[in-house]
Amino acid sequence: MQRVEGEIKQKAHELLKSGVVSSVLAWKKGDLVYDAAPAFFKSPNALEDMVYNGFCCSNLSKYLIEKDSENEKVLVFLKPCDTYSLNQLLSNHRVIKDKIYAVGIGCDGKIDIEKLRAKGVKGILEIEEDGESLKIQTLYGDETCVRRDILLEKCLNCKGKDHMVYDELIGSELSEETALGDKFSQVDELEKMSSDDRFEFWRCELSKCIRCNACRNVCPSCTCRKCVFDNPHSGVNAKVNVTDFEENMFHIIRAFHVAGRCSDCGECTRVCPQGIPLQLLNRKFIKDINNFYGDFQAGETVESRSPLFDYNFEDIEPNVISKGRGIN
Amino acid sequence: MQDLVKEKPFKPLVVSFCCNWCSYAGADLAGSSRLEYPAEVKIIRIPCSCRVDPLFVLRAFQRGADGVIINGCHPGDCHYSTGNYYTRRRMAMLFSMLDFIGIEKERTRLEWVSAAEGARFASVMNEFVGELREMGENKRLGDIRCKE
Amino acid sequence: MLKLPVSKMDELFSLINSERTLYMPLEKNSEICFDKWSSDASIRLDKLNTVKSPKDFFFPASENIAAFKTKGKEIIMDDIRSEIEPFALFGVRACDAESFNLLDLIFLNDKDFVDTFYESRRQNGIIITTACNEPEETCFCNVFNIDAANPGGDISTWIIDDTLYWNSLTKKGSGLTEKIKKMFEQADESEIADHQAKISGVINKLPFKDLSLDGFTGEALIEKFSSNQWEEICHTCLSCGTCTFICPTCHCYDIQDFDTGKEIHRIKCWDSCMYYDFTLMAHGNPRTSLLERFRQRYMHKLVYFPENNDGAYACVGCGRCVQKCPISMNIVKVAKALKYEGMK
Amino acid sequence: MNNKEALIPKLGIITDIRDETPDVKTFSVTALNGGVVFPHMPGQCAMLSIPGVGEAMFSICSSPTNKEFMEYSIKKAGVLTDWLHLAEIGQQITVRGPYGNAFPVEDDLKGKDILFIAGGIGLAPLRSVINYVRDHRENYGEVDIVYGARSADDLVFRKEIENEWDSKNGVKVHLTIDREQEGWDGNVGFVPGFVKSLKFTPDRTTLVCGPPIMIKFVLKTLEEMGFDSTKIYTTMELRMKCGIGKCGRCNIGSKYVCKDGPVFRCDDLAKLPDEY
Repeated sequence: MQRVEGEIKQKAHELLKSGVVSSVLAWKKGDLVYDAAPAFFKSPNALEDMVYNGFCCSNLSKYLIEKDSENEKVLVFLKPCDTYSLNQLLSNHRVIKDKIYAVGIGCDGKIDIEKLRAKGVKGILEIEEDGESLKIQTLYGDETCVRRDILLEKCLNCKGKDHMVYDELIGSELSEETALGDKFSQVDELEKMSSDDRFEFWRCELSKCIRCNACRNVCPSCTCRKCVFDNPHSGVNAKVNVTDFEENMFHIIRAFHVAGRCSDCGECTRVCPQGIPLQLLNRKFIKDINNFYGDFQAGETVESRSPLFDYNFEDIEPNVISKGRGIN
Repeated sequence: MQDLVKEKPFKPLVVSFCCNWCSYAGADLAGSSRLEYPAEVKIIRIPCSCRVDPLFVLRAFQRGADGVIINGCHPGDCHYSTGNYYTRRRMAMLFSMLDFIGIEKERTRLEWVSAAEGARFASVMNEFVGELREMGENKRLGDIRCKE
Repeated sequence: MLKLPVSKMDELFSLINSERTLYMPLEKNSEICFDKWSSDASIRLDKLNTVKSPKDFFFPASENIAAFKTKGKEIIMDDIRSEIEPFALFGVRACDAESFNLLDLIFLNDKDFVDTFYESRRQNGIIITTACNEPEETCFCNVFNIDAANPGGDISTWIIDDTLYWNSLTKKGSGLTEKIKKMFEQADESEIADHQAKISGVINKLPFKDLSLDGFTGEALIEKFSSNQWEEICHTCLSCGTCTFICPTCHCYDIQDFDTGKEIHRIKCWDSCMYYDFTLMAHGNPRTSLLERFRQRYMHKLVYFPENNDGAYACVGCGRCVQKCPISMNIVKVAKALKYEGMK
Repeated sequence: MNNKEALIPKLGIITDIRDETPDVKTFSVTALNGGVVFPHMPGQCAMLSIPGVGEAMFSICSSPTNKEFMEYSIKKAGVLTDWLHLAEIGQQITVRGPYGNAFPVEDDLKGKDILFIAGGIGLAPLRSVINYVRDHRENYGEVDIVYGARSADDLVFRKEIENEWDSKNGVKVHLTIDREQEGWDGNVGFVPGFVKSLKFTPDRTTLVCGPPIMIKFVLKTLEEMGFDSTKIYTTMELRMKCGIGKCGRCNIGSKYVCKDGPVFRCDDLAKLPDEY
């Protein structure tokens, strides 16, 4: 990983200095071992603070939206799954490819610090990645942990090590598919539950929502200039969820508005401060799209057309669903 | 004494979105043909079934609807050629999601009713209201503030 | 000072609960937050900070402040205020307890405009704090002279091995203690000294313990405001409201009307200065850019608030934003980036 | 209900509506049983609302000497103001206030020669002061009012200006409009230039209100003319929700417009960040 970081820095340095790009979008070292933050670097000197490690989990393609209005070219480093988002943005014309120099970088799964905390590890000072195991130094003694156990939810259902769009690749040999199995397994499980149990499950989860909008704002498919939830004339622009209905509505609509464009990057689940498995809502849509209209992976190609902007004469009738025949 | 006072029969409130070019005329025909359908069906005229935003459906439930039905032109007959095909996909997605969240799926429906099908309009409404009557009140997707 | 074996804590909770509704950190739906205690609840006093701060017990995320009915040109205003039942919060950390004092500065200090909704909750709530046995790496309460080993509130407690130590700090606290006194034995303050020293030892090893806010004063307002550091640090902010809503000291609110079809509820609810519509007016917006909104939040906490409140910062170092910001931007990074602006 | 709670409004009733210009109307409001809803000082504001439509801050443009009713001159600009423009006499309305500080009519302004400079709807907040000064004429020196608008039709309170203010009690009014217009024989030109041409002596205490861009240029002109910024007052407006300095949105630096303002002395304003 350190070798890759070195190569990435070198590439950034080279392109900034030669003027091919005017800024670099990558991760900046924080104060703690795990708090690397996405950042734009504008001068070669600033690159000293750049990092790439197991905690650089943000999907940087979100920041490319509307960058096209600026008269500059941005170098961006994208992990394999992030390239799906970029492709999706390109196909929606929210990003212009000419303004971007995309370097695909290898990824062997990113670590979820919350999962580590949930294991009862407190006062995390240092984390050393040693192959499959992690050595953790804390204020209260040393701990070890199996890397796979604390990978981010999105990495457990890795879409693979191939980059969908790039100008150049660095360290792609590092990539390792970490997928543990079927990404729809949790959706399947919920579908098998009774309607009452499912309702109960989602009430428990969605009632935790504090309506911080992090899931919406981080989503690389949420690209409207003005969101319906921010429009005072839409009638649904509440600042906080006052009732159960508002909790349900916000999350149904949030997921619906990106259905067919969601590449399942899992950022929504990652950023939720309350740990709501929001990705499940998006995956339900993905699963339905696959079932009803044929397999589709958003962002696989730039040319692909979102299934919800398309139709077939023989499409399934919604009543088949509402009358409870023939799905699942 | 109290036992003798009969409970009021449940009258489900239904919001029926009707396409201007077909089912709205269908509803009209049902009326002028003196076909009966429940008065609790509230019709909202829309330019095309495709105009129905999923938020409309949710808002209807919020404001106390017990069921929402969207009526459009038969596939192939859309006034705007293809609007109803998109509706079909969208609503399939939405209904499936509502089911996934645990909202009774029988509360939502999409029907194709042409301008000539007054009888069909009335029978679809009767059937839908009948089903809802058996299911009872919408408790899962209403807004508590809009109740009482 | 009083003490009680930890094994009798359930009995204590049940007794307190019979006096007033008791809330404490509980695990529910895989979330740990302050909730109503019951004998079968899963108590999580080991969790340092709940994700949501307990500020919503005094300043709820939303509350109805008035209801109106309209009839033609007539407006009928309904009295919808309900009595607040007495309650107690157990297991509040030193930082969160201090945050209530900061909220008091906003909602209670201006005698002409006391927020009576807040006031009545504050009057009816008793805060029982618990010392932090295991501070996290994200904690920096010491920067604001808050002592995690010696928390404030109405009553402070320490859980040391098998013993709970209990010390009333205010009249309100003594009032409650008086009613449940029979459960306790007398203890001496020296019994907790070693434990306090141990906590202080950990605090001395925290990564942010040396964070300095020197220079964040009204005198440097213009320099800090016009710093070119802002652009760099705000650039990747998502302008979500996570930091605002989990922050124990953020107190900005919105007033909105909701038409239920029968009446109109006037709702006072949390708002975030990170949102575009926060300052939006019919004729325009004085803060159109992300930079201006981002700057507002931190300037408010680190410069404007202390200028208006005798130097008190609107931060208690609880570390929630350090843990939860989706992009790992936080007040520590901002304070460090702006440290030298306007410094003489 | 606790009547001390600042966020709970009182009820008022619209007793009169006057058209001032095509997009400005003046509303007279009284308490339900007559009289003003609450006493105020010139420059202070009140929160008006129609439940379900919106709540917004408006300056009270009637003078405190008027104990019968309060007046608000409101320009059609957003959701609430559009609604109010369609309202009829007898409409009830919720009112809370008074909020903010006032022009120092009882101290700094007393005994001084006063210059009022206003543009467009900016005359509304000053009207309260002007009428207060006229009602206590003996306490103040010379009074000049410079007022400009886009066109003659956009001059608010025109009847009052011509019939009651101008050339009475030693009050002089100087009107200007932005562009030539048929039937207008007064000055044509923007307010800052007009102020300059009138050659006021810089010992005047000045009260300025108008669109932000006008205020900016007027202040520059006054500075050039040698006016002392400690004797210039202006009044600000930003988005407000609570009106009591708590909701956190109307601040300029550490000052809240609703509580520390809306009236600011220009030297104080200069010390604040330029974010308004």
